Amino acid sequence: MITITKDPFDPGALLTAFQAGHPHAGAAVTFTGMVRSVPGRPISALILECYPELAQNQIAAIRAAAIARFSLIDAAILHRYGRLVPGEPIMQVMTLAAHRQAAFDGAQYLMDYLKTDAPFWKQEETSEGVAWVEAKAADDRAKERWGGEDHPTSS
Amino acid sequence: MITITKDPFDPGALLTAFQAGHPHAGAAVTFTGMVRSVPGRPISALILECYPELAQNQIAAIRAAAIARFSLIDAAILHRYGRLVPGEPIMQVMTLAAHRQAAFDGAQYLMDYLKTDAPFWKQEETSEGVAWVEAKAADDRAKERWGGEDHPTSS
Amino acid sequence: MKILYFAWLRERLNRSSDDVSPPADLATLADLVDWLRANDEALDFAMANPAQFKLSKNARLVPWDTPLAGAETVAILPPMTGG
Amino acid sequence: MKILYFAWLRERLNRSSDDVSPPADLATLADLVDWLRANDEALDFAMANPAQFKLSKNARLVPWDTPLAGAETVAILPPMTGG
Repeated sequence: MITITKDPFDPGALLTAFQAGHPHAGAAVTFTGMVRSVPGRPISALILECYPELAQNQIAAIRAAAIARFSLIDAAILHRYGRLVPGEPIMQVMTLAAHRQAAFDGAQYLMDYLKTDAPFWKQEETSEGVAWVEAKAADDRAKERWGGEDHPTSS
Repeated sequence: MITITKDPFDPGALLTAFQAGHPHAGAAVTFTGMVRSVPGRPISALILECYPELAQNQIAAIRAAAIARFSLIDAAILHRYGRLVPGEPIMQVMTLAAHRQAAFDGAQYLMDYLKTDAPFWKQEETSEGVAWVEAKAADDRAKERWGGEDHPTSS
Repeated sequence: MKILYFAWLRERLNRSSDDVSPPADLATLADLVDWLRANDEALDFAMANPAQFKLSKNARLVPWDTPLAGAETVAILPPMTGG
Repeated sequence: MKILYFAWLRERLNRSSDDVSPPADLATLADLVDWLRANDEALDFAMANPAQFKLSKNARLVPWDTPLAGAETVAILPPMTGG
Protein backbone atom coordinates (compact mmCIF):
# COMPACT_ATOMS: atom_id res chain seq x y z
CA MET A 1 0.00 0.00 0.00
CA ILE A 2 2.10 2.84 -1.31
CA THR A 3 0.52 5.91 -2.83
CA ILE A 4 2.40 8.77 -4.47
CA THR A 5 -0.15 11.35 -5.53
CA LYS A 6 -0.92 14.99 -6.19
CA ASP A 7 -4.44 14.52 -4.83
CA PRO A 8 -5.59 15.58 -1.36
CA PHE A 9 -6.43 12.78 1.08
CA ASP A 10 -8.49 12.34 4.24
CA PRO A 11 -6.27 11.11 7.11
CA GLY A 12 -9.16 9.56 9.02
CA ALA A 13 -10.67 7.73 6.05
CA LEU A 14 -7.22 6.38 5.18
CA LEU A 15 -6.79 5.09 8.73
CA THR A 16 -10.20 3.43 8.78
CA ALA A 17 -9.54 1.65 5.47
CA PHE A 18 -6.10 0.50 6.61
CA GLN A 19 -7.28 -0.94 9.94
CA ALA A 20 -10.19 -2.85 8.46
CA GLY A 21 -9.96 -6.60 8.54
CA HIS A 22 -6.89 -7.29 10.66
CA PRO A 23 -8.15 -9.32 13.67
CA HIS A 24 -4.60 -10.29 14.67
CA ALA A 25 -3.42 -6.73 15.09
CA GLY A 26 -3.39 -5.28 18.58
CA ALA A 27 -1.77 -1.96 17.82
CA ALA A 28 -1.88 0.64 15.06
CA VAL A 29 0.26 3.76 14.82
CA THR A 30 -0.48 6.54 12.36
CA PHE A 31 1.74 9.50 11.60
CA THR A 32 0.29 12.43 9.67
CA GLY A 33 2.50 15.26 8.43
CA MET A 34 0.79 18.58 7.74
CA VAL A 35 1.83 21.84 6.12
CA ARG A 36 2.75 24.11 9.00
CA SER A 37 2.65 27.87 9.03
CA VAL A 38 3.84 29.78 12.09
CA PRO A 39 2.80 33.34 12.94
CA GLY A 40 6.38 34.65 13.01
CA ARG A 41 7.16 33.37 9.52
CA PRO A 42 3.95 32.53 7.69
CA ILE A 43 4.08 30.58 4.44
CA SER A 44 1.37 30.66 1.81
CA ALA A 45 2.19 27.23 0.40
CA LEU A 46 4.56 24.30 0.38
CA ILE A 47 5.51 23.06 -3.08
CA LEU A 48 6.79 19.49 -3.26
CA GLU A 49 8.79 18.18 -6.18
CA CYS A 50 8.99 14.42 -6.65
CA TYR A 51 10.65 11.74 -8.75
CA PRO A 52 7.62 9.41 -8.71
CA GLU A 53 9.17 6.20 -10.12
CA LEU A 54 12.06 6.36 -7.67
CA ALA A 55 9.74 7.32 -4.82
CA GLN A 56 7.60 4.26 -5.48
CA ASN A 57 10.59 1.88 -5.55
CA GLN A 58 12.36 3.50 -2.63
CA ILE A 59 9.35 3.62 -0.34
CA ALA A 60 8.52 0.00 -1.23
CA ALA A 61 12.02 -1.00 -0.11
CA ILE A 62 11.84 1.05 3.11
CA ARG A 63 8.42 -0.45 3.82
CA ALA A 64 9.68 -4.02 3.28
CA ALA A 65 12.65 -3.36 5.57
CA ALA A 66 10.35 -1.98 8.30
CA ILE A 67 7.92 -4.91 8.05
CA ALA A 68 10.77 -7.43 8.35
CA ARG A 69 12.62 -5.63 11.12
CA PHE A 70 9.63 -4.99 13.41
CA SER A 71 7.43 -7.98 12.40
CA LEU A 72 4.72 -5.61 11.27
CA ILE A 73 1.41 -7.09 10.15
CA ASP A 74 1.09 -4.34 7.56
CA ALA A 75 2.37 -0.88 6.72
CA ALA A 76 1.09 1.79 4.37
CA ILE A 77 2.56 5.05 3.16
CA LEU A 78 0.91 7.89 1.27
CA HIS A 79 2.95 10.91 0.15
CA ARG A 80 1.68 13.89 -1.79
CA TYR A 81 3.52 16.26 -4.06
CA GLY A 82 2.55 19.46 -5.85
CA ARG A 83 1.33 22.66 -4.19
CA LEU A 84 -0.17 22.38 -0.70
CA VAL A 85 -1.48 25.09 1.62
CA PRO A 86 -1.06 25.37 5.43
CA GLY A 87 -3.12 22.83 7.36
CA GLU A 88 -3.23 20.35 4.48
CA PRO A 89 -1.93 16.83 5.15
CA ILE A 90 1.29 16.12 3.23
CA MET A 91 1.80 12.48 4.01
CA GLN A 92 0.73 9.64 6.25
CA VAL A 93 2.46 6.51 7.51
CA MET A 94 0.50 3.70 9.16
CA THR A 95 1.70 0.53 10.86
CA LEU A 96 -0.12 -2.49 12.29
CA ALA A 97 1.53 -4.88 14.74
CA ALA A 98 0.71 -7.36 17.47
CA HIS A 99 2.03 -5.01 20.17
CA ARG A 100 2.48 -1.31 20.65
CA GLN A 101 6.26 -0.94 20.69
CA ALA A 102 6.65 -2.59 17.27
CA ALA A 103 3.93 -0.37 15.81
CA PHE A 104 5.61 2.76 17.22
CA ASP A 105 9.12 1.72 16.19
CA GLY A 106 7.98 0.75 12.70
CA ALA A 107 6.28 4.10 12.16
CA GLN A 108 9.32 6.04 13.41
CA TYR A 109 11.67 3.97 11.25
CA LEU A 110 9.53 4.67 8.19
CA MET A 111 9.46 8.38 8.96
CA ASP A 112 13.20 8.62 9.60
CA TYR A 113 14.02 6.96 6.28
CA LEU A 114 11.36 8.83 4.33
CA LYS A 115 12.86 12.12 5.52
CA THR A 116 16.28 11.40 4.05
CA ASP A 117 15.87 8.66 1.43
CA ALA A 118 12.61 9.37 -0.41
CA PRO A 119 12.95 11.65 -3.45
CA PHE A 120 10.85 14.63 -2.44
CA TRP A 121 12.04 18.21 -2.27
CA LYS A 122 10.15 21.01 -0.54
CA GLN A 123 9.91 24.67 -1.42
CA GLU A 124 8.32 27.24 0.86
CA GLU A 125 6.28 29.98 -0.73
CA THR A 126 6.17 33.22 1.29
CA SER A 127 5.41 36.85 0.52
CA GLU A 128 9.10 37.19 -0.34
CA GLY A 129 9.12 34.44 -2.94
CA VAL A 130 9.90 30.75 -3.11
CA ALA A 131 12.86 29.08 -1.37
CA TRP A 132 14.08 25.50 -1.15
CA VAL A 133 13.86 23.90 2.29
CA GLU A 134 17.31 22.80 3.45
CA ALA A 135 17.88 19.21 4.50
CA LYS A 136 18.37 18.93 8.26
CA ALA A 137 21.37 17.29 9.87
CA ALA A 138 18.94 16.20 12.60
CA ASP A 139 17.14 14.06 10.04
CA ASP A 140 20.35 12.25 9.16
CA ARG A 141 21.05 11.71 12.84
CA ALA A 142 17.53 10.38 13.47
CA LYS A 143 18.20 7.65 10.92
CA GLU A 144 21.34 6.59 12.75
CA ARG A 145 19.39 5.21 15.70
CA TRP A 146 18.36 2.30 13.46
CA GLY A 147 21.94 1.47 12.57
CA GLY A 148 21.97 4.11 9.88
CA GLU A 149 22.62 2.08 6.77
CA ASP A 150 22.68 4.71 4.08
CA HIS A 151 20.63 2.89 1.47
CA PRO A 152 18.37 0.21 2.82
CA THR A 153 17.00 -0.03 -0.71
CA SER A 154 20.11 -0.37 -2.82
CA SER A 155 20.40 -4.14 -2.74
CA MET B 1 -10.35 15.85 25.24
CA ILE B 2 -10.69 12.80 27.43
CA THR B 3 -13.42 10.26 26.84
CA ILE B 4 -14.13 7.26 29.06
CA THR B 5 -16.97 5.33 27.50
CA LYS B 6 -18.65 2.00 26.95
CA ASP B 7 -19.62 3.01 23.40
CA PRO B 8 -17.79 1.87 20.25
CA PHE B 9 -15.86 4.53 18.35
CA ASP B 10 -14.54 5.06 14.83
CA PRO B 11 -10.75 5.58 14.90
CA GLY B 12 -10.68 7.46 11.60
CA ALA B 13 -13.54 9.81 12.45
CA LEU B 14 -11.89 10.55 15.79
CA LEU B 15 -8.61 11.38 14.04
CA THR B 16 -10.29 13.67 11.52
CA ALA B 17 -12.11 15.58 14.25
CA PHE B 18 -8.96 15.92 16.33
CA GLN B 19 -6.79 17.24 13.51
CA ALA B 20 -9.32 19.82 12.32
CA GLY B 21 -8.40 23.42 12.83
CA HIS B 22 -4.78 23.30 13.97
CA PRO B 23 -2.80 25.25 11.32
CA HIS B 24 0.30 25.42 13.55
CA ALA B 25 0.65 21.66 13.86
CA GLY B 26 3.09 19.92 11.58
CA ALA B 27 2.82 16.42 13.00
CA ALA B 28 0.10 14.18 14.37
CA VAL B 29 0.59 10.73 15.90
CA THR B 30 -2.31 8.40 16.58
CA PHE B 31 -2.16 5.15 18.50
CA THR B 32 -5.11 2.76 18.29
CA GLY B 33 -5.29 -0.31 20.52
CA MET B 34 -7.48 -3.16 19.29
CA VAL B 35 -8.78 -6.39 20.80
CA ARG B 36 -6.42 -9.06 19.50
CA SER B 37 -7.20 -12.73 19.04
CA VAL B 38 -4.48 -15.10 17.89
CA PRO B 39 -5.16 -18.47 16.23
CA GLY B 40 -3.21 -20.45 18.86
CA ARG B 41 -5.22 -19.03 21.75
CA PRO B 42 -8.39 -17.39 20.46
CA ILE B 43 -10.46 -15.19 22.75
CA SER B 44 -14.13 -14.49 22.27
CA ALA B 45 -14.07 -11.17 24.10
CA LEU B 46 -12.10 -8.78 26.25
CA ILE B 47 -13.99 -7.42 29.25
CA LEU B 48 -12.67 -4.18 30.71
CA GLU B 49 -13.48 -3.01 34.21
CA CYS B 50 -13.00 0.66 35.01
CA TYR B 51 -13.12 3.17 37.85
CA PRO B 52 -14.45 6.02 35.69
CA GLU B 53 -14.00 8.99 38.07
CA LEU B 54 -10.40 8.04 38.81
CA ALA B 55 -9.73 7.28 35.12
CA GLN B 56 -10.93 10.75 34.16
CA ASN B 57 -8.74 12.49 36.77
CA GLN B 58 -5.75 10.28 36.18
CA ILE B 59 -5.77 10.54 32.40
CA ALA B 60 -6.26 14.32 32.66
CA ALA B 61 -3.10 14.50 34.78
CA ILE B 62 -1.10 12.23 32.44
CA ARG B 63 -2.30 14.32 29.47
CA ALA B 64 -1.27 17.59 31.14
CA ALA B 65 2.15 16.13 31.95
CA ALA B 66 2.65 15.00 28.34
CA ILE B 67 1.56 18.35 26.89
CA ALA B 68 3.98 20.22 29.16
CA ARG B 69 6.91 17.83 28.70
CA PHE B 70 6.77 17.59 24.90
CA SER B 71 5.26 21.03 24.10
CA LEU B 72 2.30 19.35 22.46
CA ILE B 73 -0.25 21.55 20.72
CA ASP B 74 -2.98 19.17 21.81
CA ALA B 75 -3.56 15.62 22.99
CA ALA B 76 -6.68 13.49 23.21
CA ILE B 77 -7.38 10.13 24.80
CA LEU B 78 -10.39 7.86 24.42
CA HIS B 79 -10.64 4.63 26.42
CA ARG B 80 -13.47 2.15 26.34
CA TYR B 81 -14.62 -0.31 28.96
CA GLY B 82 -17.21 -3.07 29.01
CA ARG B 83 -17.27 -6.12 26.71
CA LEU B 84 -15.37 -5.87 23.39
CA VAL B 85 -14.88 -8.49 20.70
CA PRO B 86 -11.72 -9.20 18.63
CA GLY B 87 -10.95 -6.51 16.08
CA GLU B 88 -12.77 -3.80 18.02
CA PRO B 89 -10.80 -0.67 18.94
CA ILE B 90 -10.23 -0.42 22.71
CA MET B 91 -8.60 2.95 22.96
CA GLN B 92 -6.95 5.73 21.03
CA VAL B 93 -4.33 8.31 21.88
CA MET B 94 -3.67 11.29 19.60
CA THR B 95 -1.01 14.00 19.78
CA LEU B 96 -0.39 17.15 17.76
CA ALA B 97 2.96 18.92 17.74
CA ALA B 98 5.08 21.25 15.65
CA HIS B 99 7.51 18.45 14.78
CA ARG B 100 7.42 14.68 14.49
CA GLN B 101 9.64 13.60 17.39
CA ALA B 102 7.55 15.45 19.96
CA ALA B 103 4.35 13.96 18.54
CA PHE B 104 5.83 10.43 18.68
CA ASP B 105 7.32 10.87 22.15
CA GLY B 106 4.12 12.38 23.50
CA ALA B 107 2.03 9.47 22.22
CA GLN B 108 4.44 6.88 23.62
CA TYR B 109 4.57 8.65 26.98
CA LEU B 110 0.76 8.68 27.15
CA MET B 111 0.61 4.97 26.26
CA ASP B 112 3.29 3.96 28.77
CA TYR B 113 1.52 5.74 31.62
CA LEU B 114 -1.96 4.63 30.58
CA LYS B 115 -0.78 1.01 30.71
CA THR B 116 0.26 1.18 34.34
CA ASP B 117 -1.48 4.17 35.91
CA ALA B 118 -5.00 4.30 34.45
CA PRO B 119 -7.61 2.30 36.39
CA PHE B 120 -8.65 -0.30 33.83
CA TRP B 121 -8.52 -4.05 34.32
CA LYS B 122 -8.84 -6.58 31.51
CA GLN B 123 -10.38 -10.02 31.52
CA GLU B 124 -10.06 -12.42 28.60
CA GLU B 125 -13.07 -14.55 27.74
CA THR B 126 -12.19 -17.88 26.09
CA SER B 127 -13.97 -21.19 25.63
CA GLU B 128 -12.51 -22.17 29.03
CA GLY B 129 -13.97 -19.24 30.91
CA VAL B 130 -12.90 -15.78 31.97
CA ALA B 131 -9.46 -14.90 33.34
CA TRP B 132 -7.86 -11.67 34.53
CA VAL B 133 -5.00 -10.39 32.37
CA GLU B 134 -1.82 -10.09 34.41
CA ALA B 135 0.04 -6.79 34.55
CA LYS B 136 3.32 -6.96 32.63
CA ALA B 137 6.67 -6.10 34.14
CA ALA B 138 7.57 -4.82 30.65
CA ASP B 139 4.91 -2.14 31.04
CA ASP B 140 6.50 -0.92 34.27
CA ARG B 141 9.90 -0.87 32.57
CA ALA B 142 8.54 1.06 29.58
CA LYS B 143 7.49 3.82 31.94
CA GLU B 144 10.99 4.08 33.36
CA ARG B 145 12.39 5.52 30.14
CA TRP B 146 10.59 8.76 30.98
CA GLY B 147 12.18 8.97 34.41
CA GLY B 148 9.59 6.63 35.85
CA GLU B 149 7.94 8.77 38.49
CA ASP B 150 5.39 6.43 39.93
CA HIS B 151 2.50 8.85 40.17
CA PRO B 152 2.70 11.77 37.80
CA THR B 153 -0.80 12.62 38.97
CA SER B 154 -0.49 12.50 42.72
CA SER B 155 0.41 16.13 43.28
CA MET C 1 -16.00 6.43 54.58
CA LYS C 2 -16.44 4.42 51.41
CA ILE C 3 -13.87 1.77 50.44
CA LEU C 4 -13.88 0.57 46.81
CA TYR C 5 -12.45 -2.73 45.53
CA PHE C 6 -11.74 -3.48 41.88
CA ALA C 7 -11.04 -6.37 39.49
CA TRP C 8 -9.82 -9.60 41.12
CA LEU C 9 -9.75 -7.99 44.57
CA ARG C 10 -13.46 -7.23 44.19
CA GLU C 11 -14.04 -10.82 43.08
CA ARG C 12 -12.12 -12.35 45.99
CA LEU C 13 -14.03 -10.25 48.51
CA ASN C 14 -17.29 -10.85 46.69
CA ARG C 15 -18.26 -7.19 47.01
CA SER C 16 -17.27 -3.93 45.33
CA SER C 17 -17.39 -1.60 48.31
CA ASP C 18 -17.62 -1.20 52.06
CA ASP C 19 -18.87 1.61 54.28
CA VAL C 20 -16.55 1.89 57.24
CA SER C 21 -15.97 4.14 60.25
CA PRO C 22 -12.25 3.96 60.98
CA PRO C 23 -10.91 5.11 64.36
CA ALA C 24 -9.89 8.76 64.53
CA ASP C 25 -6.21 8.04 65.32
CA LEU C 26 -5.35 6.66 61.82
CA ALA C 27 -2.87 9.07 60.20
CA THR C 28 -2.37 7.82 56.65
CA LEU C 29 -3.94 5.65 53.96
CA ALA C 30 -1.39 2.99 54.88
CA ASP C 31 -2.77 3.02 58.42
CA LEU C 32 -6.27 2.66 57.00
CA VAL C 33 -5.22 -0.38 54.97
CA ASP C 34 -3.63 -1.94 58.06
CA TRP C 35 -6.83 -1.37 60.01
CA LEU C 36 -9.00 -2.78 57.20
CA ARG C 37 -6.78 -5.88 56.93
CA ALA C 38 -6.82 -6.42 60.70
CA ASN C 39 -10.62 -6.50 60.60
CA ASP C 40 -11.06 -8.63 57.45
CA GLU C 41 -9.28 -11.95 57.01
CA ALA C 42 -10.17 -12.24 53.31
CA LEU C 43 -8.79 -8.76 52.57
CA ASP C 44 -5.71 -9.48 54.67
CA PHE C 45 -5.05 -12.62 52.64
CA ALA C 46 -5.76 -10.98 49.27
CA MET C 47 -3.32 -8.16 50.11
CA ALA C 48 -0.50 -10.46 51.22
CA ASN C 49 1.70 -8.69 48.66
CA PRO C 50 0.70 -5.08 49.40
CA ALA C 51 3.37 -3.42 47.21
CA GLN C 52 1.46 -4.32 44.06
CA PHE C 53 -1.59 -2.25 45.04
CA LYS C 54 -2.11 1.43 44.38
CA LEU C 55 -4.49 3.60 46.37
CA SER C 56 -6.75 6.45 45.48
CA LYS C 57 -8.26 9.07 47.75
CA ASN C 58 -11.37 10.88 46.49
CA ALA C 59 -10.68 9.62 42.95
CA ARG C 60 -7.04 10.80 42.88
CA LEU C 61 -4.14 8.37 42.76
CA VAL C 62 -1.97 9.11 45.80
CA PRO C 63 1.03 7.61 47.65
CA TRP C 64 0.34 5.26 50.55
CA ASP C 65 1.70 7.79 53.06
CA THR C 66 -0.94 10.37 52.11
CA PRO C 67 -2.85 11.72 55.16
CA LEU C 68 -6.21 10.07 55.65
CA ALA C 69 -7.81 13.37 56.66
CA GLY C 70 -10.52 14.44 54.23
CA ALA C 71 -10.90 11.03 52.63
CA GLU C 72 -14.48 10.30 51.62
CA THR C 73 -13.71 7.51 49.16
CA VAL C 74 -10.62 5.30 49.20
CA ALA C 75 -10.04 2.69 46.51
CA ILE C 76 -7.67 -0.28 46.67
CA LEU C 77 -6.41 -0.92 43.14
CA PRO C 78 -4.77 -4.13 41.87
CA PRO C 79 -2.11 -3.66 39.14
CA MET C 80 -3.78 -1.90 36.22
CA THR C 81 -3.93 -3.41 32.76
CA GLY C 82 -5.43 -0.70 30.57
CA GLY C 83 -4.23 0.75 27.31
CA MET D 1 21.33 7.49 -21.65
CA LYS D 2 19.01 9.86 -19.83
CA ILE D 3 20.28 12.04 -16.98
CA LEU D 4 17.70 13.56 -14.62
CA TYR D 5 18.19 16.62 -12.40
CA PHE D 6 15.91 17.57 -9.52
CA ALA D 7 15.05 20.48 -7.25
CA TRP D 8 17.66 23.25 -6.97
CA LEU D 9 20.08 21.33 -9.20
CA ARG D 10 17.44 21.35 -11.94
CA GLU D 11 16.91 25.08 -11.37
CA ARG D 12 20.62 25.92 -11.51
CA LEU D 13 21.04 23.99 -14.76
CA ASN D 14 17.80 25.39 -16.11
CA ARG D 15 16.74 21.97 -17.43
CA SER D 16 15.40 18.76 -15.93
CA SER D 17 17.20 16.22 -18.10
CA ASP D 18 19.92 15.52 -20.65
CA ASP D 19 20.33 12.80 -23.24
CA VAL D 20 23.98 11.80 -23.29
CA SER D 21 26.23 9.18 -24.89
CA PRO D 22 29.04 8.56 -22.41
CA PRO D 23 32.24 6.86 -23.58
CA ALA D 24 32.27 3.06 -23.22
CA ASP D 25 35.17 3.00 -20.77
CA LEU D 26 33.28 4.50 -17.83
CA ALA D 27 32.99 1.82 -15.12
CA THR D 28 30.77 3.30 -12.41
CA LEU D 29 28.17 5.97 -11.75
CA ALA D 30 30.92 7.98 -10.07
CA ASP D 31 32.86 7.88 -13.35
CA LEU D 32 29.74 9.06 -15.18
CA VAL D 33 29.37 12.01 -12.80
CA ASP D 34 33.04 12.93 -13.32
CA TRP D 35 32.54 12.81 -17.08
CA LEU D 36 29.36 14.88 -16.92
CA ARG D 37 31.06 17.50 -14.72
CA ALA D 38 34.07 17.66 -17.04
CA ASN D 39 31.73 18.51 -19.91
CA ASP D 40 29.45 20.97 -18.13
CA GLU D 41 30.81 23.90 -16.16
CA ALA D 42 27.46 24.73 -14.54
CA LEU D 43 27.03 21.14 -13.33
CA ASP D 44 30.65 21.04 -12.15
CA PHE D 45 30.07 24.17 -10.08
CA ALA D 46 26.68 23.04 -8.73
CA MET D 47 28.25 19.74 -7.60
CA ALA D 48 31.22 21.32 -5.86
CA ASN D 49 30.21 19.39 -2.74
CA PRO D 50 29.48 16.00 -4.31
CA ALA D 51 29.05 14.07 -1.04
CA GLN D 52 25.63 15.62 -0.49
CA PHE D 53 24.15 14.09 -3.67
CA LYS D 54 22.62 10.66 -4.02
CA LEU D 55 22.34 8.82 -7.31
CA SER D 56 19.72 6.55 -8.80
CA LYS D 57 20.10 4.07 -11.63
CA ASN D 58 16.91 3.04 -13.43
CA ALA D 59 14.80 4.48 -10.60
CA ARG D 60 16.69 2.64 -7.83
CA LEU D 61 18.79 4.45 -5.26
CA VAL D 62 22.31 3.00 -5.51
CA PRO D 63 25.83 3.70 -4.17
CA TRP D 64 28.16 5.85 -6.27
CA ASP D 65 30.41 2.87 -7.02
CA THR D 66 27.60 0.96 -8.74
CA PRO D 67 28.58 -0.29 -12.25
CA LEU D 68 27.28 1.94 -15.01
CA ALA D 69 26.48 -1.08 -17.22
CA GLY D 70 22.76 -1.36 -17.91
CA ALA D 71 21.96 2.21 -16.90
CA GLU D 72 19.18 3.73 -18.99
CA THR D 73 18.27 6.54 -16.60
CA VAL D 74 20.56 8.08 -14.00
CA ALA D 75 19.32 10.78 -11.64
CA ILE D 76 21.42 13.19 -9.61
CA LEU D 77 19.56 13.91 -6.38
CA PRO D 78 20.17 16.84 -4.01
CA PRO D 79 19.53 16.15 -0.30
CA MET D 80 15.93 15.01 0.03
CA THR D 81 13.45 16.86 2.21
CA GLY D 82 10.34 14.69 2.12
CA GLY D 83 8.21 13.32 4.92
